[in-house]
Amino acid sequence: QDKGLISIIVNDMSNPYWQTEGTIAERTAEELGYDANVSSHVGDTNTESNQVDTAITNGAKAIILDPANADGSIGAVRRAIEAGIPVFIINAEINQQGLAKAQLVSNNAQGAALGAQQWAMQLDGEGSYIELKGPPSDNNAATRSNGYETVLSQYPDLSLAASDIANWDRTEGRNKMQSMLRSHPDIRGVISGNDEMALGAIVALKQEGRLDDVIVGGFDGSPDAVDAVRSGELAYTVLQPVAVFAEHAVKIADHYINTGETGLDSEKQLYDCFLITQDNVDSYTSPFVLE
Amino acid sequence: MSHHNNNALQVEKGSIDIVKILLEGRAFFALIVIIIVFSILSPVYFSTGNFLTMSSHVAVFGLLGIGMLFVILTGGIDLSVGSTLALCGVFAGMLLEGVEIEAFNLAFFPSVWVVVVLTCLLGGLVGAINGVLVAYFKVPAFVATLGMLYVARGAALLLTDGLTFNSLSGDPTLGNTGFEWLGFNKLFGIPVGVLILFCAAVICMLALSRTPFGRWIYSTGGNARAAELSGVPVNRVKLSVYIISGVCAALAGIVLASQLTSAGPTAGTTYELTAIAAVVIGGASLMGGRGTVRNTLLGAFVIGFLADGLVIIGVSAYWQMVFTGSVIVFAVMLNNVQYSAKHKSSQQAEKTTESKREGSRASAT
Amino acid sequence: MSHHNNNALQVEKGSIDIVKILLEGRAFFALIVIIIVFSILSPVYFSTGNFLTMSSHVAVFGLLGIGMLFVILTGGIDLSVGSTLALCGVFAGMLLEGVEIEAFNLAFFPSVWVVVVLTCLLGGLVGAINGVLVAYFKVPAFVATLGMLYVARGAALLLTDGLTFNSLSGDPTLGNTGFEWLGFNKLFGIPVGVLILFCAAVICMLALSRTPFGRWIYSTGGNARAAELSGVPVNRVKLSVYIISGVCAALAGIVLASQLTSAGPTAGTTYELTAIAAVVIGGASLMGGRGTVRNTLLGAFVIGFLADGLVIIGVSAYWQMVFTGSVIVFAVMLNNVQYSAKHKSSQQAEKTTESKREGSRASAT
Amino acid sequence: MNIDRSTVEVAPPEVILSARNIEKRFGAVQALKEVNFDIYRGQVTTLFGENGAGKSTLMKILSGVIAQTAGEIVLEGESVSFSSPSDAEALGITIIHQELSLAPNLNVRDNIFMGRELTKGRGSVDYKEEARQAELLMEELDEPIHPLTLVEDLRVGQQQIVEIARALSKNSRILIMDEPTSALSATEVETLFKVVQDLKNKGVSIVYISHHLEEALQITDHAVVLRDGVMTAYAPRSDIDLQWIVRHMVGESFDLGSPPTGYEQGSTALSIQNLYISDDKVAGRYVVEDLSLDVRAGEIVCIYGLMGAGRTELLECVAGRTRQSKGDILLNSTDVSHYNIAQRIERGLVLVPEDRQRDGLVPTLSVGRNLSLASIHAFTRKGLTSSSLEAEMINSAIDKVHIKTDGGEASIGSLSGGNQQKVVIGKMLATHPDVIILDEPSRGIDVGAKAEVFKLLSQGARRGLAVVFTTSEVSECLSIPHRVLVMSKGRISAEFKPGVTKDEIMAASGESVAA
Ligand SMILES: Nc1ncnc2c1ncn2[C@@H]1O[C@H](COP(=O)(O)OP(=O)(O)OP(=O)(O)O)[C@@H](O)[C@H]1O
Ligand SMILES: Nc1ncnc2c1ncn2[C@@H]1O[C@H](COP(=O)(O)OP(=O)(O)OP(=O)(O)O)[C@@H](O)[C@H]1O
Ligand SMILES: [Mg+2]
Ligand SMILES: [Mg+2]
Repeated sequence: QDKGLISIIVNDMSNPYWQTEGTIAERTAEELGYDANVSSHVGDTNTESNQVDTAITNGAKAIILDPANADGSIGAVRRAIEAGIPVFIINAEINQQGLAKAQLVSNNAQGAALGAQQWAMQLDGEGSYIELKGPPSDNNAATRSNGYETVLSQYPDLSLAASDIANWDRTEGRNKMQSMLRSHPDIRGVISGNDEMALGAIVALKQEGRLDDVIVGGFDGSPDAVDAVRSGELAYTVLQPVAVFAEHAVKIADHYINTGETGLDSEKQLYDCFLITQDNVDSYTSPFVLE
Repeated sequence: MSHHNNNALQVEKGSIDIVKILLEGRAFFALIVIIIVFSILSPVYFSTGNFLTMSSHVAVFGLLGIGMLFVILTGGIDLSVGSTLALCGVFAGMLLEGVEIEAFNLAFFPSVWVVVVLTCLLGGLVGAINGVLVAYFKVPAFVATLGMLYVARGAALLLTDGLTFNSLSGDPTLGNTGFEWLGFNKLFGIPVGVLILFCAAVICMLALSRTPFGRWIYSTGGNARAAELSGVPVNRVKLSVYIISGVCAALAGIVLASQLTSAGPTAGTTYELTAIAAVVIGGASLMGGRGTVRNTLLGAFVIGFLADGLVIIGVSAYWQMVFTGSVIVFAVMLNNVQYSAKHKSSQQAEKTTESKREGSRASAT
Repeated sequence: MSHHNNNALQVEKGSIDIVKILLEGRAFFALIVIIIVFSILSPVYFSTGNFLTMSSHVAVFGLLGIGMLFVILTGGIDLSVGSTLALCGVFAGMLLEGVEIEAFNLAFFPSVWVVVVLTCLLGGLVGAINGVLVAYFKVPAFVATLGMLYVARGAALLLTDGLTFNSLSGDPTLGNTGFEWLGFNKLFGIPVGVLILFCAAVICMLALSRTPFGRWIYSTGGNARAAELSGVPVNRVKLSVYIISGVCAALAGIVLASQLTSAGPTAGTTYELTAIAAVVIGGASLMGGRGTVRNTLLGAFVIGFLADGLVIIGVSAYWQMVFTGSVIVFAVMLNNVQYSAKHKSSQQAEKTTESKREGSRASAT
Repeated sequence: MNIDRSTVEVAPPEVILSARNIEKRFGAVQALKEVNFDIYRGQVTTLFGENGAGKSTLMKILSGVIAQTAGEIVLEGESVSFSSPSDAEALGITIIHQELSLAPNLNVRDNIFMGRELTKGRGSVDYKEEARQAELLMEELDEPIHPLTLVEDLRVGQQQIVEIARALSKNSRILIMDEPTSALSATEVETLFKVVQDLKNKGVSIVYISHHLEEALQITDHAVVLRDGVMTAYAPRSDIDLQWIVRHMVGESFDLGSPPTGYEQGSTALSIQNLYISDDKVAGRYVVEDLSLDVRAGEIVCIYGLMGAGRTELLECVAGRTRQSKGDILLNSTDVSHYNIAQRIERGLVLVPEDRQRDGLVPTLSVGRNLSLASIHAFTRKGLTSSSLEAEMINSAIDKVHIKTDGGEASIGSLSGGNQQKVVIGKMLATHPDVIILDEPSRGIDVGAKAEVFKLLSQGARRGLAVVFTTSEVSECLSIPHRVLVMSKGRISAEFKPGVTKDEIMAASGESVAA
């Protein structure tokens, strides 16, 4: 283990999605003979920039960063670059090109479209629905929400009854779903920005005994969600190939450290998302891996 | 002020004049206003079904609030309830998924009731640590429980490695089913969670108004030195209120987990603030010695019914925050108004104040 | 506790015996221990570079802590600093991106200094609202600022619609450049943020130890009624400490925004707890009347150096929480030990705390 | 208004400040009714009255702390009105409050100049100058306290001196002293009176309030008596004596009683053997040294001593708040040294603490609940308190100790000092103790209340209760006790029988025999 340190900074280790991201990156790094140091900023740009600083102090060879905020993280990245440490962005992009050596992100827009189409199809393109959104401070929330809209706007008979922000959180998803069910008992579908909120909504629907006639769609492809798909409670979820790009990121970093270049044609690399429905659910072998 | 005691007395005299009791509740007006406003703004708000749903949301905060009340009555504060809730939640989840003991490589699946008991014990233990720090090591309550806020959360995350337990339904063959029943089913048309809240409330109400222990709590919060000289075991009282708060947090954790049919280590973040808000809206004094279970419940309902109401009428998430904040402040200002309205009590208040200030200077020696 | 005023005295006497001063600092031992431990665990920890980096991280908490100290000295508390920081941050961001006034459809781009001043004014305004609620409407500080915690956060989100400002660098042609300089550059090798912290610290130190205002603050916290009877404008004092706290939060917001070269509405969540922890680790009493700027700074450094140290040696995020929590508690217990070493003062400390409870309870009624 | 005849004869000297038909009501309570009150230039006017008579209220009005409901204040001819204490101070009126108003966390200097800082250039406080002046004041009151000592490190008495020093530092022309000596030793009082004399000579007018009647008589030039907010009598010094004051204060005249007799004292109830209590400040020093004392059932023992004699320490140790470093405490010949407070109360040993506000009362509880606090188990059935039983015991307690209150639900703050003291005593008597020890039971309460308290104690003694109480007033030693012990420097320096004279007692206490 003498090839130096790779600092891996992910969003929130207490969320299966980012945990997979962190652990896979860590494993890959160690397989390649680096020390790996995983920390999580829980979406706080200040914590993030502190962790970047400590990475600099630690003289990391490279930083694998899942940015806390598309705009807010730029400063931290720049500081790392100025300190001569290559930064490789994963999962979510930053709104500035030419800083990071590479940005490996799942194609949220494509994923959202994928999900929306599946969902609309299962709804036969009609009925009123509710949307659960993530925090606007996270621009994936916006991307996905827009992705949904662009697709769903093509279905005139689909009407958005209500939408609310549930901060990616299951408890909030449930509580808000229950309340919105009051004001909109006639909905036929719920489309959610991520799996946690979708699972919360499912609980609410179960409690009201509405789960059978309401179609819920998620996003992320987290193990919990996949179980729900398997049991038929969740119509589908969109798998982000986090395992894949987490691994690639480290490999590219390694390549860059050795050769001085990433070997990529462009900085931004989009990874397409996959749909997980009951049909292909069994090929979901390990967390966030679809064989 | 004296007002409070009157309430207490009402209860003791076993007066069942509900209206009177409610009217005496500090937070009552705020609650009424909220219900009226939202019933006007939304046709669906005013319905049994909705009230039941909202109540089941309130259950969690209510339980935390009651525990918090005990601590606040003694002049302390417990910032760790949110984390304790999470820790106990995942602990329960872990037990339900079964514990392997490698040594004898046998797995054992405690039945739901065992789980509930063990979880409450854990909650009590966490509380006991707070209590010992505060009562015996004289660490300021704010600090001790602030530390526990981090420690308990960290423990919860370590316990689950950050993951969420989903399979809480148990397995008939293992005889540990029935957990979801807690959060899901209804008895006599009332969500179990709400029933648990009310049982807890009634027990605590009795404990506070009808037992020596209750009297000890109020006197400890009122004037610890005097209480001690009157033979009140002040330190033990302090210790036990934190234990109670811990157990309530555990119960809240169980209810929440069963309602969500899953237990995650990040549940209950910042709930401590909501719980404290409930207690204070209920007219309790953060300096200790004043406050009742009933008013704390009203406080919890104010917060819960407001939050849900805002969602129902579709107010944006941001405005929800603004409203919540303002209501907390206004509800408490309302109390002040009530006080000064009640000439007698307010005036006595002043005088008590007077004497207390004398007290304070005296003890400055 | 008597200890504290001794410190104050040192300053008054203009004693410049650094070592002595530091040794008197409550948090000093904790800090030393932390530095030693991490220097052993990691070769990179003990280096000027790293200390400067860590200090620039501390700057934010330090500023919040100093503001918080003023409030706590009067026996109050300010839970809204985290939200105020965010609100002021995005406000500054908004100004730097330029404000259009539709009416005259002209856009105007205030220069950095104007922005800084306006932002501090906003911070002061938020603080003033807290202050008025506490001093004149007699709303308990905890409640008033808890409400503001939600309101200010909501306002920040509404202001930005949840988005983040990141073009703070300004535009030479508009003459509003130089903002990032605040957070990025160094003067005499020291990050500007740290310099701002120390300027603020020195000013506040002088204000507390040399001006009548300072004595008013200590006496208000020590015995509000006595202070009032001796002609101290207690209400104005209370009002002003919240304003100061607001302004400090604004400064912290500016420093943070400039360090991150971006201003987001969710910044500073739960920083209020960290700030309070810093003050308490610095040996201040939450009952008011005791505490110094220097020790508060030490407290902030303890927290900052610990947090960064844990990241540097690569402790898992979960263990970081556990450690942070424990250190907060132990640092404060350390104080108690120091006290009881001085048996007398410890006994007094206890006594006065009691009394202060009563005193302040009075004011809470 | 039934003004005493004597007013008509005397032509009083020049009036500097006078209150005209002052009314004050606190909500329902009418604290002052049509009070007319004059202060004479360069002379001492003393205000006598029971607890709750309205003395402090009147003074607070004259010094701008609170505003009158009706009536006017006339200063040197023209009518004035104050919106704050500072206004009054601007006109040269200063008050020493009954309740100490000091910030414990600040040092003596800061307390003296709190709110009126001396500044030197650019608004920074001139600490040197302040310290110098503070030092001078302390010398004047010959209490050599360093200006930088924290107030909380001073005993009550010294704090009261600081309070006085602060008032003097304002060198105003009218000085109001509301019970300035309640915690002062006889010697300290002497010094204070010297200072008062100087002030008089300087032409300062003084209003003086005290429950130590003899003491007050030493310096007063005019006596005014308040009763239930009405001024019942005025007379110049020449026409008055103790009886006169007492008569107007409480209607009938009476004495503090005499040792109860006509019954057999029982066996030894409380026995203290070679007790040592170490000083928590000076290591190796003892505040109580090798002290032994036996008290028999039905016996009343009084402990006299100066401030700092160690009586409070002794009593608090006997009650179990603090632990002795050597020696035994036997209650009915069982050793209770290792019992905690609760256990000692159970076994019949109770303490009525020195400071009722700090150690006696729970302000947030009603009068009734304060009374029942120490004996909750007496009305607990199957783990639940019975409100009927409690009400019973509260009411019996209320009329056993004659507390003037509108029922058990009244708030503690609505009681006058004397009645509050009775609540504390009643609380402890309700536990049916064998031994009751009281620390300064008469501090801050009026002669009427004092007499009633002593009557209670002798009644208790007749029923076989062993009573020990401390006092700083010699006159009280000559009332009900069967035995008078004098304590000084932590030891019992002398023991007397009822026949003793005041001078003997004061001599034994190492106090300069005075007036
Ligand atoms: N702030 C207040 N609010 C209500 N009632 C009050 C207040 N202050 C005093 N009182 C009432 O006014 C009356 C006079 O009180 P005051 O303190 O003047 O009596 P006092 O003569 O000073 O008694 P003491 O000798 O014990 O000091 C009492 O009945 C008291 O209860
Ligand atoms: N509040 C206090 N702070 C500091 N020292 C005190 C305090 N009270 C008493 N002491 C010290 O303890 C010893 C006993 O004083 P104390 O006043 O308790 O004796 P006492 O005989 O009870 O006098 P009194 O009861 O009249 O106040 C003295 O050395 C005194 O200086
Ligand atoms: Mg008085
Ligand atoms: Mg004493």
